[in-house]
Amino acid sequence: MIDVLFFGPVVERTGTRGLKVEHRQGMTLKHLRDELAAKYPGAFEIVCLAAVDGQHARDLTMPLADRSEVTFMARFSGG
Amino acid sequence: MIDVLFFGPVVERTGTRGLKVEHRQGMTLKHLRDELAAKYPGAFEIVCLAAVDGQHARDLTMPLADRSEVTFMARFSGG
Amino acid sequence: MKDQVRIQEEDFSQDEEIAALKASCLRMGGIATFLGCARDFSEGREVSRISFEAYGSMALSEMKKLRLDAIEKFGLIDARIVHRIATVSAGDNIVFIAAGAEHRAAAFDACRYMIDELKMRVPIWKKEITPEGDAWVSPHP
Amino acid sequence: MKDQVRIQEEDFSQDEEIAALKASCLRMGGIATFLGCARDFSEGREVSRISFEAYGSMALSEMKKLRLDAIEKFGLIDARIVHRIATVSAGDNIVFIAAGAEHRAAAFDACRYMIDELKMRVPIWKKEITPEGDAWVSPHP
Repeated sequence: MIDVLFFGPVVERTGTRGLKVEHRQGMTLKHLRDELAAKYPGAFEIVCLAAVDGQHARDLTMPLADRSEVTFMARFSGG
Repeated sequence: MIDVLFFGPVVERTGTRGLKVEHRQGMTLKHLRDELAAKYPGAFEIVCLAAVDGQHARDLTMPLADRSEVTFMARFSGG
Repeated sequence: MKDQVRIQEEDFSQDEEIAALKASCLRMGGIATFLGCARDFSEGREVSRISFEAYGSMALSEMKKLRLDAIEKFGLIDARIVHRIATVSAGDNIVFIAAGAEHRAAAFDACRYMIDELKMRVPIWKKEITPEGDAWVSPHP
Repeated sequence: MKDQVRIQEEDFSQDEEIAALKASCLRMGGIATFLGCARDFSEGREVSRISFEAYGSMALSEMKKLRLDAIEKFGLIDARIVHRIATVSAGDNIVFIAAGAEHRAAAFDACRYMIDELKMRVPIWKKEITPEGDAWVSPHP
């Protein structure tokens, strides 16, 4: 299982703070992204950053381990 | 009379916090400076700024009015 | 003493933060700080309150990394970062960053670096609450 | 409320200064500050205390001009400058400068400008009191 989290402006568009996605052999961050973007197209219009296990993930070809915590995020506006 | 004031590192070398100097017709800041530099050569080695009536005075040819307050100062070290 | 890097709901005191920063060393000649506050007006709209949300665990670890990066990059003696996650009103404090160095140039450079990088690296989002409704502030990518 | 520009013997509080700065306007998004402190070490020598002397009337009027210059040059909402004239020990506060603006870039630029200019324009001198004796700090012209 992959634990997907959403925050702030993305939650407003997904209507949920997160979901579980079945882990598949060879699954990359891009696979997960594409699957979720198809499900939440409005939310993914503003997604421009991803993190895996709390680390910035800039390489979408990155393979995902089972039980990863993955976040797709809108541009930050803290500070 | 011109009121001459000294501060900090300059006082240490003049041995006085100030003195009165007779005002003369046509007297400039340079005249006063030269007169005092002859009297306190050690102090004027470190003098690099002057003020007249509390305003920075960069032009030594400036004529001095009677009753001016003139200061010859070492480089500042505040802040 | 409070942690050098914190995310918290409650307000903070500059005096306390500076005292904690200075406690580490008597060789600190210059301390530059940045305080970010809520404004009553943003991009032409009146703003009543601002509400913050964070990906808390990642935000804290990114802020800790950022502090260490700044200390190393600018040779700081110490640094502190505090960000509130709360609903605040105009004039209220949001974020505080302090950089202490032997001399002022490094302190200024590091302080500016930390707030600039915080905005890019740290997963925090703000929602502006206006008389016309709420809106997440989401700068265009 | 205390004056925006002051020369004083006693210490100051950042919290008080910032509260006074913010009181002028709810549109201040960024406040940059600089705090100069006494160091226990300077140019290879241990320093026990630092003693300041000012040409008081000129120092105050130069600091007031400097504040207005910075407000105009950087479009600040408000600014404050406080300098202690006292004998202080390592770690003690010496000078505090705060610049408040709508956005942070102006606040940082103005704060740095004010401390850089203060050092050049304001007639204040410091004497370092060391175990080997006292010495006025007189940077070479």
